[in-house]
Amino acid sequence: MRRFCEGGGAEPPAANRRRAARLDGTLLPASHGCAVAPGSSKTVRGHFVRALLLRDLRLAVRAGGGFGLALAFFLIVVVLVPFGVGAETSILSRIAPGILWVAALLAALLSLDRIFALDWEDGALPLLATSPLPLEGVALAKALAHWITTGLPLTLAAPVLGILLSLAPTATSWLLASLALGTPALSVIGTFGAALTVGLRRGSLLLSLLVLPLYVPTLIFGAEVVRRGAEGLDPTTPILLLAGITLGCLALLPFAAAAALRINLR
Amino acid sequence: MSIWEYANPKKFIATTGPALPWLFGAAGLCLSVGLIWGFFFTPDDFRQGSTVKIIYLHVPSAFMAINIWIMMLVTSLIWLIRRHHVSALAARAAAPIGIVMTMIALWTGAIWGEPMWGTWWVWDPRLTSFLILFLFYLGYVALWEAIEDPDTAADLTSVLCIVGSVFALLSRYAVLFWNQGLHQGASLSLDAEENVHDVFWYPLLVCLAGFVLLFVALVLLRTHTEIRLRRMRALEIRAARARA
Amino acid sequence: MSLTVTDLCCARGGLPVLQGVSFALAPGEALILRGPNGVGKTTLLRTLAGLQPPLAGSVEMGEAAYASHADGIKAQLTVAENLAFWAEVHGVDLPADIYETFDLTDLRDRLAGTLSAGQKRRTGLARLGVIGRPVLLLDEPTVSLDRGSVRLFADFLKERYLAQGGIAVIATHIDLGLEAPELDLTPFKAVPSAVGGSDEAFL
Amino acid sequence: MMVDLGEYSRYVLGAYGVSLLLLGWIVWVSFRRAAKVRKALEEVEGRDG
Repeated sequence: MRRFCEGGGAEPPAANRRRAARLDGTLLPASHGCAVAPGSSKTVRGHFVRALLLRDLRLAVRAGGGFGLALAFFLIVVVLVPFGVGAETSILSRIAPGILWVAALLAALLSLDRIFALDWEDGALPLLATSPLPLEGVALAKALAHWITTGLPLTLAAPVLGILLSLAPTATSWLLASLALGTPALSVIGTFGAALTVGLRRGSLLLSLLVLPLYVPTLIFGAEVVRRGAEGLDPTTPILLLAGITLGCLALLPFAAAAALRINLR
Repeated sequence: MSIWEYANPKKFIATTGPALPWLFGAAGLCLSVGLIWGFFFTPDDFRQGSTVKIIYLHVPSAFMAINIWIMMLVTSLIWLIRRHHVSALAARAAAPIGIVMTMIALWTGAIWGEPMWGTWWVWDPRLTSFLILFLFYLGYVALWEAIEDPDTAADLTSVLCIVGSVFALLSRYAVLFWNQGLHQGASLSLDAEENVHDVFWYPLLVCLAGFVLLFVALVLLRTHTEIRLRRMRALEIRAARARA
Repeated sequence: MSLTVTDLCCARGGLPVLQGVSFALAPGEALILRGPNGVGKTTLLRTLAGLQPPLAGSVEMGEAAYASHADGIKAQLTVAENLAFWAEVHGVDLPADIYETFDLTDLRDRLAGTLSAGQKRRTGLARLGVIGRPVLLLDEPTVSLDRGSVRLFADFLKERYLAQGGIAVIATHIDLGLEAPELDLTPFKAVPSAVGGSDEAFL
Repeated sequence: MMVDLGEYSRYVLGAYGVSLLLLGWIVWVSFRRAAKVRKALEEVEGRDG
């Protein structure tokens, strides 16, 4: 779907109106945002994406709350559940896998609308769109930055919170595995949702409505892995399906997110 | 005259306009015949008793709920590739009808199951996938409403529809995996050996035809409205620019 | 690599705004876009940058760098970090004398958030200097700059940029003191009955 | 002629009632909106031509 510019100068945008209509910025970008910037001194290497990722991580740390926000929310939700459900450990341990996964999902959802909002407000997005860094790379870098600031800490903190909900000890390793495999999907899907709603005024509420249904498969398989782990059953099927979904999202959704960004930048 | 000629909004209204009353008439006829036939003239099912009569609403509405989303997917693809406005507006017009059909499918599904399952709602895979489809519809309509520029809205909702369809399919099988079904087998599936008994079958087909005709009529009517709204907006912008 | 625009027609919000815009710039030349607000200066620059598709006409040019007054400088990063980031994204090395040229030497390690509007704008312009694209598309680059900084910007553009064969298209209301040709876009304003743009199908 | 629905009559009537209500509502809303927009368009066309 990406059109690479053939050498020489940047290919001029479509000559006549008919082609202009088809080549507009929806899926096929015109001359800008070419992956291979013709004539530029450096060929394309992954270092652009790394540059954006490192910058976002530095911003998250400097702005503070980058790492802590999702963790705090995760802790609060997990602590609140026993107050609502009661302290009966047998009940808690049965629902622990689901609660941990739903809390992780909501914590990831919390910080989605900040992904593109900062770059949109200070005008960095059009600059990134006209740089050699393809928008797909931008979407991937943003998803990775979101995962490192929210997905990763959640995964590492989950076992500790599992104890709060008296999660069966055999399930802890499966909890770690399922969250480690599932949270990247949450970040990439979330980045797609953020790209869709980047320009909108009250976009964050809409973002949750758009993204939550997309989280259903990951949630079902993720929680199922932990539940089977807790009951000593064999969780290979759900964990394979979970990994499959995550890999599919990582491979395809950056293109959808880039298309949405291109539309919003028009 | 190729089919793409119909993409011109004015020509689209001109050609499909006169067909509307006929479509509504045919839909009304099929619906009333089908429902009355199914309601009054079919015997009770030995197991389910008279609740089997709900089949005449549940199956067509469930059938429509899925196919309206597929229609929206096709029109979104047409819009993204051929940039024809009528197809994007038709997708926008179809979504609310899809919501109503999904609500009917959910409502009748819950009521139909109540006597047998003993509760109003049970997390049966088929009913649950309709609940998820309902959420997708809500997100789709909400995105349309949230964006002012009609072109951007059409593009973004098309991308959402495409991605949403993939995830709807994923959810369908995730839900199947998650809870072994209590739902009755596919009453209309062609391969099912024990199909719906003939006497229930014909009224069901008539009802189905009624639902399809009603949808086509409604979506045409609503697409005309969307086209007129868009024309109004274009006229007002042009007038404003001419004055400026 | 020159910049040639032939018979360009661009739209905003579904209606054509400009039509039949044609001009050519050889390396080393600049062009000032004039015209009242809303005539389509920003739309033209965004179309040239490729951020939005033209309705008709064509543009031949080298790589373009688009910059509006929102210059994408992050407040929590220092000036050095901002410039280093953009250098790495564009795959070029940070020119050593960039701080002297833009009189940012003492601001080097200050957080961009603590800079004054003028200093922030100079950092934005330094960013353009860093990425070194053959064509610069600048939308009101000297907004909120005092006279001194405007002259500094004009000097930079003349010596460090146009002299090395760069091309610049600048939309501005302020007199930059550049002896560059000016193009008033008012004659290219699309007539109300102009065709093109997505609303045309409905009118 | 009223068919005997047995003890499930509440359910069947409930299902039919709500479904026909919903169908009726979407048809009514669509017609009302179509008329309102058609009138508004004629008015705008009159003014802006």
